[in-house]
This record gives sequence, C-alpha cells and structure tokens, in this order.
Amino acid sequence: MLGEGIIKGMAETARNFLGSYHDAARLTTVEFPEDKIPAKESARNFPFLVHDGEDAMQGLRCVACQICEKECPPKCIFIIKDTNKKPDYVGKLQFQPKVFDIDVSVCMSCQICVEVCPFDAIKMDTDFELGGSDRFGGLLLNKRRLAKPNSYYHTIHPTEAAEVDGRLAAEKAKVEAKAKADAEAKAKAAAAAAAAKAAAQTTPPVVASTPAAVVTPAK
Amino acid sequence: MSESELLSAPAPTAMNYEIRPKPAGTSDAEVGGELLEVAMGPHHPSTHGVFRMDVVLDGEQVVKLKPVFGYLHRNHEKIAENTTYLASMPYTDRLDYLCSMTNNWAYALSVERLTGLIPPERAEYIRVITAELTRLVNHTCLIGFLLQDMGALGTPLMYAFRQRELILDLFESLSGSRMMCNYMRFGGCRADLPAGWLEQAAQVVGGYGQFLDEFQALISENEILVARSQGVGVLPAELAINSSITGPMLRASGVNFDLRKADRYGIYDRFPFRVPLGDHGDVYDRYMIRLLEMRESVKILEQALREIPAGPIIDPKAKIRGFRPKAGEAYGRIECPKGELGFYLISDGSPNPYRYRVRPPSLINLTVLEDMCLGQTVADAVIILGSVDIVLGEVDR
Amino acid sequence: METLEQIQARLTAEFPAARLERVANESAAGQPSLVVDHAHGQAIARWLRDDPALRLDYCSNVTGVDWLPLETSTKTRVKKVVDGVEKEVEETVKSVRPGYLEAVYHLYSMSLRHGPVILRLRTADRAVGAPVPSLTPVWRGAEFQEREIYDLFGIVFEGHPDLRRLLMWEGYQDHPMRKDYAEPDDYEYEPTPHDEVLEKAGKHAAAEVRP
Amino acid sequence: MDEGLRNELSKQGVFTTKLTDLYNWGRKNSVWPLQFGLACCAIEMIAASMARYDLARFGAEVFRPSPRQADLMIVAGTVTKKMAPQVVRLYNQMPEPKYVIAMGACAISGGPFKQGYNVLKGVDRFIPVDIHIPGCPPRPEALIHAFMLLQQKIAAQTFTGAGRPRFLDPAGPSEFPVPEFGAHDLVPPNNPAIWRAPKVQRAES
Repeated sequence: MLGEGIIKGMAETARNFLGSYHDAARLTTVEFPEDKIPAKESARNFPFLVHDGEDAMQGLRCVACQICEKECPPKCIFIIKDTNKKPDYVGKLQFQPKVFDIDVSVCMSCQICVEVCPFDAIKMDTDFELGGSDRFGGLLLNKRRLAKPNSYYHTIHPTEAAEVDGRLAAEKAKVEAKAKADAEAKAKAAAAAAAAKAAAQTTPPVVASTPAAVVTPAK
Repeated sequence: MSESELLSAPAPTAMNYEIRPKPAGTSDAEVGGELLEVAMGPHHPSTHGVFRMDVVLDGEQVVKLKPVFGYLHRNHEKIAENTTYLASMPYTDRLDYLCSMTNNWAYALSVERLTGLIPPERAEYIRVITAELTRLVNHTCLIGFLLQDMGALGTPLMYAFRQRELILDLFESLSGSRMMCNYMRFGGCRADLPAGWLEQAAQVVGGYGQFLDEFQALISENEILVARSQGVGVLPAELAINSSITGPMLRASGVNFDLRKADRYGIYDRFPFRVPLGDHGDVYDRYMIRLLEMRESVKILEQALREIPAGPIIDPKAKIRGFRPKAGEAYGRIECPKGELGFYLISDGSPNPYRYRVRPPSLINLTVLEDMCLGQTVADAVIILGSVDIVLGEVDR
Repeated sequence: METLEQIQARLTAEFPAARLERVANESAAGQPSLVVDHAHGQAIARWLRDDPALRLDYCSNVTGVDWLPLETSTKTRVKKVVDGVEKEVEETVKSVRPGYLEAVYHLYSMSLRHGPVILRLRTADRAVGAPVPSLTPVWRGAEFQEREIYDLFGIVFEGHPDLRRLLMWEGYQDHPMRKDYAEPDDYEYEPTPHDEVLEKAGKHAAAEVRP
Repeated sequence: MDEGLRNELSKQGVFTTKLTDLYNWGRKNSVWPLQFGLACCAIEMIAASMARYDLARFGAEVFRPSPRQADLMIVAGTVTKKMAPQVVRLYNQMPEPKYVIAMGACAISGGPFKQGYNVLKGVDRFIPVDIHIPGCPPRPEALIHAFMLLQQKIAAQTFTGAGRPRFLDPAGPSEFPVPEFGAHDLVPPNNPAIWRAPKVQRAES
C-alpha cells in the first residue's frame, strides 16, 4: 500500500515522542547553564600549570625547560626563562619561567605538552567557559592565570593526579635517599680518610677501603 | 510502467529492495531555451561545508557539473612537512573531522610501516573498537545529513545526533575530547581504557541494534525516500574502479572491495563479518549499504569487546620525543568510513617528514560526481552529492 | 604478486626501448618503486593495467615530491704529483645531483587484491611547468590528484583532459608545496613568536626578541 | 524611573519597562543565526542545536540559509584565503543589526593552521567580531555560553548616546570592503580600518 512506509515512520516518531515522557534515554536534553554534564575524568580543554604550596608563583613545578614550547604543534606556548634560580615552595633553588604565555586562541587542545613534560608541571584543564569579546587580552593566558593548585588538579582528574603524586613522591624519595646515601658515603669516606691519616702517622699505611653504600630506592 | 503498477509494486525492504524505472514520458530531453549556469556553493546549505559545484542547467536538468575545491584548503601537508611526526597526529584529527580515530589509525599505521614498530595485542583491539565506533558515528551522521538533503528536515538528523552523542561520550572518557581524539600513537595508543569503559561501550553497542531498527522503520521504507533515491545517480562498477572510488560508494556499485578484507591490516582477520554489496549503485543503495555496514560493525564491536585481552598498550620501542625514522618511504592505508584513507610518507632521517601526503577518499570519490549527475535534476544533484559522503576537511585538507 | 624485479624484467622484454630504473626503499615497509621514462609512461601504465597477471586496475594514490638539488661529497684517495713528488692525497669530490620534481603513483589491483606497484615519473628539472605525461587517460582516478600536483608543485601533465588549479584560486602564481616556497608575510600579531614564526613576524613588526 | 520605584510597582502587580529594554529583550531572544558551517566547529554547532544541547531554548534554533534573514553569523571553522571574500560578502548581505561569533581557534586567529599559506589568520582582519570562543573545537556548551554573552551584550545596548551600537550610528559602516584574490595573497591582506595589530603586552612577575 502506498503510504505504508510513511505511516510506519510516523508511528516511530510518535513512539519516540511518547517515550520521551518516561524514558530518560529518549529525553536527552541537558539544560546547559543550569544543568551541566559532569566533566569526564580524562576531559581536556586547555593546559594549566600545576603549583604546589600556597604561593602560586613560587610553587610552580615548571622549570622553564621549554620542551613543551618546542613540541607544541601549533606553537602556542611562549616561554622566557628566568636568568637566575629562585627558591621554590620548599626553598630549593630552581629555574622558573619569567614569562609563560599560552595563546588559547591558537591552542588545539591536543595534550602533547602534557605528554612531553618531564616534570608533571603542565596538565589539561576542563574549563571551557572562556569565551569573551576581548581577543587580544582575554585569550593570551599568562602564568598567573595559568597557575592552579595541585588540589584543583586532584578535583578534576583524581585518578591521574593520585598517580602523578605517587610518582613524584617516589622520585623525591629516591632523590632524598640518594642524597642521604651520598652524604653517608661522604661522611664515611671522610672518617676513613681521617682514620687512615691518623694511622699513617703511627703505623705503616693501611689502605682503608670503604665501598660506597649501594642504595636501591623503593619504586 | 503505469502509475497503478508503481503503486502495486512490492514495498522495498532492507535486504530485498528493487530498482524502479522512472515512468516513461518524463524525458525532458527536448527542453528548449537557454542554458543556465549556477554556482552552488561555497555557501550552500546542502553542500556539506564549503564545497562548490558549478552547474550548467537546461531547465532543471544538469548538463554539466564542475566541482570547485579549495575553500577549506588548510595546508595540512605543508604544515606536516614543517613539524615533527608526532605533532602531525592532532592535525590528522581535523582531516575528516567526523572520524578522528580512523584518521589517527591510518597515520599511525603508515608510520609503523615506515619504522617497523608493532602495536601490542591490546592496542590492536582498542584500535578496532574505536575505528568501528567511528564508523558508526560517521555513517549515522551521514544518513542524517543525507535525509536532511532529501527533505526529511530535522527528525532523522536529530535521532542520528542523539545516538552520536552516546559514542562521543565514550570517546571523551577515553581520549579526553569529543571530536578531536588525538588518541593513537606510533606503536600503540596513548592511554589505557579507563575503568568501566568496556561495560559502558558494550551498553552503547548493545543498544545500537535497536536504534538501527528504529531508524529503518522511521524512514527506509518511506515512499518519498524510495522515489527520490532509487535509480538516481547510478554509478557503474567499471567506472567506479577506474576512477579509484573506494568505500561504501564502491561497494554500493557491487564491487567487493573492503580493505579490512583485502589488506587485513591490524587484526581484522580475526573478525568474521560480511561486506554488504549493492546491486544498482544508486543513491538508495549507498544509503542502504551504510545501514547494513553499521550492523556488521556492531557485530565486530561485540566480538572485540568480548575478546579484548589485558596487556601493554604501546610498543616499548616507541618514543614520544626525538622520534626520527630512518630514510625511506612508506604508504599505509586503512578502510576509513569514507573509503581508503592512505598516508604516504617519505623520511630523510630528520625529525620531520620530507614528504607527507594524505590520500583523501572524499576528494577522489568526487571524481565521478559529474558522471552521476548528468541528466539528473538539480535537486537530485544535491542528494547525489550527499550520498558520496564528503567531509570538506578531507577533500581540501 | 610478482616482485618488482620480475615486473621490470617483463617490462624490458615488452618495451625494449624504455628506460626503467628501480628505486630501493630502506624503510621497514620495503616498497621499492620504478622510475619510468616519459616516452613510454602511458604505454607502460596501460600494460600494467591490462596484464592478466597484474591487473593493476586501481590507481590509489598520486602525489608529487619536490627533490631539491642534493650535494654529495665523496672522499677518494688519489695519487697526485705534489711538488714533483708523487703522493697519495685525499680529495673530496663534490657532486650535485640536480633537483627534480616527481609524480608518484601507487597502483593496486582490486580484482586480484594485490599491490602496491609504485611508479615514478620525473621531470628534467625543477622549473615551473616541467612536463611529465599524464596517466589520467589510463586511470581516471588520477584526474583530481594530478590537478592538485599541478597546482601545488607546478608539474604540467601532458595529456590531462582538464588541467587547472584544484585548490588555490585562478590567478594565484605560486606553487606552495615546493620546498622553496616563500609565504606571504602576514604575521602582524604574533603573541607566541618563535623560530621561523619569529623570523616572519620580525620582518613585519618590531616583535619582541627573546633575551 | 528609578530602580526602587520600579520594584515597588512590580510588587503591586504593575510591570514597567523601558522601550529599550523591551526592544532588546525581543531581539536577544530571537537571534537567528546564519546556517553557515566552514569546518570542524560546524559539526559542534550542529550538535549544539540538536537534542542534547538544544539551542532552541535560547530562541536561536532558526538557522537561516540566506544571509538576508539572519542576525548572527557564527564563523564556525577555518576561514581560508579562498573563502574570505565570500565570508565578507555574506556578512555584507546580512541586515543590521548583525553580530558575529568567531567560534574556535581557527576563526579567531587561524588557530593550529595559522602557519598555512592559505589560511586567514583570524576573521577579524576583515569583519568585526563580537564574541570569541577559544577551543578546538569548542564544546557545544561553550557555544551556548558565548551565546549567552552575546545576549547580555544585546541587552545592554542603548538607542542613543556615545555607546550606541554601530547600526544606530549613521556614520558606522554596515558593509566592509571585500578582498580580492591576488597573485600571492589576498589584496589587501587585511582591512586596516578594523584590524590593527596590537603590541603584545606581557605580564612578568
């Protein structure tokens, strides 16, 4: 019968319409400014800089190595390295970026800066409400606008942030263990040298051999 | 064929549909008057972006049609030759912006051919899953757009996009971005599946069959659709092969050529699936082939989601930074939803490719656009273009 | 499928006058290719398409490559008379391979499902408008791709039915995919200037220079 | 009428408004965009008008294919040099008052493709842009957010005075010159009347 296909289609439309009253799968509208789709854990939009501690500028993990600047496909990152080291949030001297600008009017949200960063300093933000009428000032983010605390990173990417924290802690422990071991070895060597010196004054010289402590830090 | 015969002909079904000849006496060969030259596009609601057709019309009939390209020529190849191999990966997303995952795969595959990196088993499964999901997204959207061009305003496209969002949610939780996934890497994938992803994907894939049923009930037997698309834009198989047509368009003309079967790249030899073929090579066949291909994709997905093994997701030899393939060249190709997507790379041993070329299926499938449109009406030219399935990002690059 | 050596042998038997050159490929893909001379280009293409054992009915990919002149220096030890004494002196011989443009064709067979066989057509030099024979009469699939190469590289395909610019507008004079293409200078506002972009921007405005 | 009196009246069930507010209220809730997709962002623009994001809630679902019926041009995607004259021409054909949203990195600045020889480095070289949305592509929500910013902008426009919009200013141009194709680039490469390359201000600390 002519028109059967059309009627069938109409029935389908009607089923969908009625279904939208009781079936959530058929009523998919999210009324945006009031309701928001929760951001996915891995969602990404633009990069931000992670900082530890209270002071954002002091605690930046970024050491201005400029790898992300080189690897960025659309070249939207601009870094000027500071000429001298400054203390970071624990007081360790560190190079820091004097200027760290990201032009989000160029950024393609590809996440390659995050992948190449060896210091876990740059991560992807999920904020997307950046529109505005000011192109030149509003869309060139400087390091003050880019810096966000680690706790913020934890709220948007909890799993990843925990992983990163674990890795950083392990690295830190490794460095500390190594420093400690080095210090111990140094002290021992010094003690041995002193002992040898003292011994050399009285008795024929004995070669003091103190093997450097071998430390295998926990991973 | 008289009108009463037309009315009494059996209604076409999904698997068994037949071509109906146009009623006799409708030949408009002896239309007199001047020829009319029309530039359709680059701004035209039905050209799927900034595509332009310079059409010469005799009355309503197309007597000449020349496509004009370049309105979205974004110099992808030039940019890629000035940047590193990895940095081109996010640009491939923007080629055919509906199918970023398959673009990623084609590029990764070509670089793997060039360097000999081998993706591990799990990565291959993830690639198959994401590629088939991409095929679903692409075909679903295409059908929505095609029906929109035919006059089914709103509803089919609305249903298609509702379904697309479900898959984009999967892509987003996997790769972080809805459309521009930038997910694959040379020798594997960037990130492992997040917890619960497989279950979520299985749910979406499980519901897809029902969506396809509904969609088919909605419109596939619609008499207006049938009348507008059967016998329109016929592409003969020999012409299709000689013109390097690939993808669903080639298969709608009855040529059994699918790179998933012919090349068996990745792990496609593990999946038993059928390649739907058309009989007539008209717009209706091209529409139907896509619906049927989606059903096969659902089958592949179900199997892949069931069988995916645990393990690493990237070749341990793969490097993110300082990647320099040794000198040589490679051409790699995959069956992307639009046809054969290939990447031709020449390396001179530096971090940037010396030559980087994309073989765009959308562009090459347009070779026969004029042949298909000649003698049809201008309104049919619109749906013939729609059935080719082009995305301008890939046509012009 | 036959190896390229076998195909080349059969081609030499078929076209004794043709100059064929095999190009090795060091990459993992191992796809060697065959340089074909202009006079026999179309005939060889047609033979490859119609040969029952090959049936390369599908011309998948056509692309251009711009090869800049390549300077190679080889060191050789030569005997020379220096100051009346014969000495063995190391001498560097510099040779310059002239640049050329190249059209590369990737051929497959849809009916026999094999491939690729890669053909290369080379121009004599890098001059704009250097000719090569068009293979569009053999495979129509090459039509748009050859137009694209004409547009972006400036190779003229002799025998192409409709050789116009494909992507850039009529009246455009450059061939931007060539390696020596110079871009128009329009980087007035460049908030993140580096390297080559900095260079371009520097020409225009007094851009900041990195300390 | 001052704000306090108006509040007082509204408590008594008497609603008052200014003619400007009424006019702007009508305009801002029926912005008809031009159905005009250039590239990737156009897909997200379509997604924004589809079921999940439903731009119709803002009265903006009426995508007009003809510029003569449109109020808003959403430049969604890369504007190439080959396309730029057509974009300007479409803008010129739109009736006043008209607004432009530059959606996505490419429309704002050329974005990731700005190094390309055929890519216009920002549509604001030729036409004035009201709202910029960064992102590649911006999420549909970001488009809706920008749309609400545009509505705020419309609501704040006045009929008279120095701050009145261009379309009420007889001296303000409604059309802009269309660039032409040259031998190497567009002629002119930008419109100096609306585009001035600024000096970059860098905040150091």
